[in-house]
Amino acid sequence: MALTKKQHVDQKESRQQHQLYQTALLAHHKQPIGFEVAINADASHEGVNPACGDEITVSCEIKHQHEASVITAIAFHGDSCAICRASASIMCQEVQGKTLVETQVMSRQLTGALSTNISMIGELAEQFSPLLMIQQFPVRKQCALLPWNTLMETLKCLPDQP
Amino acid sequence: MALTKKQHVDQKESRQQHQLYQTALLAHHKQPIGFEVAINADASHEGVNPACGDEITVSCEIKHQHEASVITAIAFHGDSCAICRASASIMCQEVQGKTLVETQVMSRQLTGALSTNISMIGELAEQFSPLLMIQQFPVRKQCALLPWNTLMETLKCLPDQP
Amino acid sequence: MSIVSPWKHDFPVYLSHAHPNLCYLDSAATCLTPKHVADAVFHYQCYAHANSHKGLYQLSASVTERVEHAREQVANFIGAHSGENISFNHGTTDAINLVAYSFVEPLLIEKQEGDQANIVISAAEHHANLLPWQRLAQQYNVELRIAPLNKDGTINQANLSALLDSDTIFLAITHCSNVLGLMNPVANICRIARNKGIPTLIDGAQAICKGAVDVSEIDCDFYVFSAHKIYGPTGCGVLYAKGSLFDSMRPYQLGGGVIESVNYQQSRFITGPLKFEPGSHNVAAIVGLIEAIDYMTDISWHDVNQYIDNLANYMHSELENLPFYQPLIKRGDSNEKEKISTLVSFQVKKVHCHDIASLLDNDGIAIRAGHHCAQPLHQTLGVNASIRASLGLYNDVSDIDKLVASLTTAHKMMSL
Amino acid sequence: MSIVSPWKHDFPVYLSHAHPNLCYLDSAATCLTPKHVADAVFHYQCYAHANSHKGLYQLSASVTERVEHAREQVANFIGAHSGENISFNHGTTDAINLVAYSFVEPLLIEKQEGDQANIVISAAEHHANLLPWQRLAQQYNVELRIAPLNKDGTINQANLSALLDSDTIFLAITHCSNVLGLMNPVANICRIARNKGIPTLIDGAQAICKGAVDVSEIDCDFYVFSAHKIYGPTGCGVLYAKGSLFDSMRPYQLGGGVIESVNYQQSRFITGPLKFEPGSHNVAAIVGLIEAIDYMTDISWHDVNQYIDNLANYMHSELENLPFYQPLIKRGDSNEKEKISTLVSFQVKKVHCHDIASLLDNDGIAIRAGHHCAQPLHQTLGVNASIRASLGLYNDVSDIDKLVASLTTAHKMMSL
Ligand SMILES: Cc1ncc(COP(=O)(O)O)c(C=O)c1O
Ligand SMILES: Cc1ncc(COP(=O)(O)O)c(C=O)c1O
Repeated sequence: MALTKKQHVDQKESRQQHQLYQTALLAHHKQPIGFEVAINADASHEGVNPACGDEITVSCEIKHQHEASVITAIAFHGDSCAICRASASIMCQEVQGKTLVETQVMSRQLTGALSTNISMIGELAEQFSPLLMIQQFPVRKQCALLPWNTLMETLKCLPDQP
Repeated sequence: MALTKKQHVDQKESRQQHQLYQTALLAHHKQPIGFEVAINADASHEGVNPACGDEITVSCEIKHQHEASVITAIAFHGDSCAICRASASIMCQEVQGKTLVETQVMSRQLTGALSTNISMIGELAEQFSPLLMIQQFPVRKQCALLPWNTLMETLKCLPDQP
Repeated sequence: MSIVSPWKHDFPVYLSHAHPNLCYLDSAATCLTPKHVADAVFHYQCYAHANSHKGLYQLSASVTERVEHAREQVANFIGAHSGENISFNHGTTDAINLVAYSFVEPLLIEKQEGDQANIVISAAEHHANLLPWQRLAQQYNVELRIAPLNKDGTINQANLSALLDSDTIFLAITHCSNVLGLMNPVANICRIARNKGIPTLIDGAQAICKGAVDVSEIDCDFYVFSAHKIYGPTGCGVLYAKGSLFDSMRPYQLGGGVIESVNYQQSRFITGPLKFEPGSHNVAAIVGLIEAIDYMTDISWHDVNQYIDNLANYMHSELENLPFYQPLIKRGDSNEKEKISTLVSFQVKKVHCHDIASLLDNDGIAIRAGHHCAQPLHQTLGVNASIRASLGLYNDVSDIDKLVASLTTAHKMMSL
Repeated sequence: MSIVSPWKHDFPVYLSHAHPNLCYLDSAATCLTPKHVADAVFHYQCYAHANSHKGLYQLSASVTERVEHAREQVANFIGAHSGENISFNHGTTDAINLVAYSFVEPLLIEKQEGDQANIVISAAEHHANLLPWQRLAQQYNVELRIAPLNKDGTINQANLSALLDSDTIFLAITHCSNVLGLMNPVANICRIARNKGIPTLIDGAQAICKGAVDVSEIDCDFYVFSAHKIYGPTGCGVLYAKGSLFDSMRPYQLGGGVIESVNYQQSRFITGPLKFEPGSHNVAAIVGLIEAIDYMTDISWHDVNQYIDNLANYMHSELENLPFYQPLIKRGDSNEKEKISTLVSFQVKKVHCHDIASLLDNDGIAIRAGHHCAQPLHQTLGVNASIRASLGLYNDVSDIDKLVASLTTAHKMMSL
């Protein structure tokens, strides 16, 4: 018998938690991109999540290429939960080689998606798919956003851009 | 059919309030003894009930007779509720001609009876019968005790006794 | 007007096994509780209780969400911009003391030695909106100015305006006096204050039960009220603060949940309304408040207000017919809508208020006697105490008729 | 030990239509509510609610009597001399802030410029018993001294004693840490302080649920706790003050019911515990607290404690078998009765506490992760956060077994 819509939702809900710590997220947690990587940082900043004590430091190397500032290298370190670590890892993967403007847009999109429960679609949804289930765990959103908030603070520390 | 004990109590309870404002008490309220009577006061004191704003001033004339200090005249005035007025009236009736020591004992007995719910017996019960029902209205006890507390304060104002 | 209040059956206290003959006329002190609210609190305690804002587990996360959603609902109810402008506490008294400590005292501390300063309140304040300001005024040796009242018991705007000057650091007035009952023109008053750069607090304890409060329209800096005066449970109060005022205020009580980080020697505090909610939230009471608001909205504020206003008119007319009736404030002839007070404070000629209350109690009438926590106002009006009858949505014509009959008997019995 | 807690069915949250599989291990944060308590609160709100201490009518007089009787019952429960030593407030946090303002700050104000002074607390305090003292210390520029802990997590008496000197104006310590769980020897500590003339406050938030508190034996000056940590409702706290201390303290929050007389310019305050209870009492919560105490007394504190201690022993042993289990404090070998902690805070090797909490939540296990409002203590112990499991009378062996199984899976899944 096919599932009714309601049953479908119920089933989905009972699997929620595993979806939070799904394989893709765990992969980032276990082998995080950019974690404790040595780079020639132009700026770095430490972010703290007061609610849980997570600490993360994000560092960037910025180059001026074709009229724009580009993140040529990015790394992070610190003591944080798996959600935060995985989110930082995905962040490092995605922003490497992006311009500051592109990075800011991406940050705003992710923050918006997580805080307003608007579904992510298209490319964005693909890039951040390991984090999508966090929408259903409001208390953990801050964990996923900490790397991004910290990156935004890091960029503010840059010497003025042309 | 005779009333069972329980029924008796119920009946009694439903008549409680009228018993509070019973005829004897109303008589004192309407024609209070010692109210606004002019005496040659040796001491007087104003008492206030903060809970309801009642104010009463008690004045006494004291004489030394047969080795004891005796209240030879007593009066009160002020703005107060019927319970307080009636209690003051009964007080004036009862302490007139009594020694200070007798007065203090009486005050203590009445206060004790009202605050511990111990039934008054014998002469005391007779003297204070209009006030007896107050035991069942805790919030009004202060009204009945205000004249007595004020009298005790008045006596403290006396020049030292021999 | 229907003979029996259409909402009376929502209040279990009137059930036959409880107090079927209760004639409750003390809603200005506290409202009786509708079953909806008691049920919601019961349900929360039994099935949903956990610590909010601290646990990661679902039970706790749901409670957190409930509290945060409650902020939005309250904001919506009083026309606030957002839930971020709403902080929960334990009652109007708690909220006013908080503002005194967290917002006003720092202003006084800032003042240089020798600087003039004053705080302005009205002559009609409840002790809760008088004593905290009196204490601050004494402590910092500044003036506490008292705005006088009009003949109808409302605050005199012209006189108030004259009291506000460049040394005024705060204005705290009641939206509606709990003794006199008419609504003050707080939007006007706040405009006057704003033009002089003076921050304002409105005590909404009595006004809130009319359901039509709009803090954005009033444009005050702070608005406070208690859940139990709007058919909610005891133990919950609301503090509204405009814009980002919360962030500029120092924390009040300190405890769990207000810090971003702390070591033994120093602390960094969080921002937002949570900064003023240390320790465990009284979630049961917050849940009850929301249920009360929902209940009232469902049955329609408009219908309830119309009903109570009609009943109040009947009450005033009936009482005015009694030869021994001495209201603290005489009703004007104007029949304007805003001029209907749903409570009345009065004396019975030559009979003490407490005797009246006791005698009425014998007839099952619950009525307040005393100074109603507004002793200076009573002094101003030249009396020690008064009797107050105040209406709720469970009252009906029969309550007024009982009141009038019982007053008549009492007067006959007690008058000298 | 029985398989299912004999009292579990008193807690509706476990009913089949609610959360039958809930494994609640966060009682140190807040206790689940027995139906008795929820019923008592419901009944009060529905059938008995009125304003206490202000109305002369029966409904109000009964509520007043109930509150005053509750004082006696609480006094009796904690071995206080009389109900006059008990003041109700909104929680432990509220109570400690009250003592800081009403009792300790005046002592600091009295100190002459340049006088030395210090306040002593322990390293194991909850933020509620740290932040108010830290603020006072900063404001008056006096020292906040931190008594260190023994290896077992209790306060080191010798070191504490050395910190107390003639400049010490107050000692505030916890009866039992909410992170470490062992009872401190507060009677001894208070004796030391008393001999040096130093007033004491004991934070009983965690100790109260053992039911055996005797403030006369401890002989502290103040003792504080919250109803919700002893199976009562949210929103009610208790402040015990010895002898006639209440009378020597200045009032804290100001509002209705605390004055003997007031005019616009000045006030005279009443005496006794009511001086610290301005505004409307949260009677519903007080009623709930009394019901909770009665419930526990009826089912027998002794039986409950024995049951929970046995369960705690099982919990410690089972956890200690796990290779990845890293408790903040290692259990000693001593099997003394007082040495059983009914809670435990630990880490899972190489796995972040928040991930553990989330993964356990998926198995219906409600467990706390974080610094549990004791951040400096965690720093002292060299960690950021921990996982805490705490027991209530509804827990049983199956809860521990679930916890152990779920921890094992989570560790396997997350470890790097
Ligand atoms: C030891 C200790 N002190 C104080 C508190 C604060 O209690 P409440 O939140 O009820 O004010 C708690 C509970 O969180 C505690 O465990
Ligand atoms: C106008 C006004 N302000 C303040 C209060 C105090 O409210 P609460 O006792 O809930 O703190 C009241 C009610 O007593 C009131 O009527």
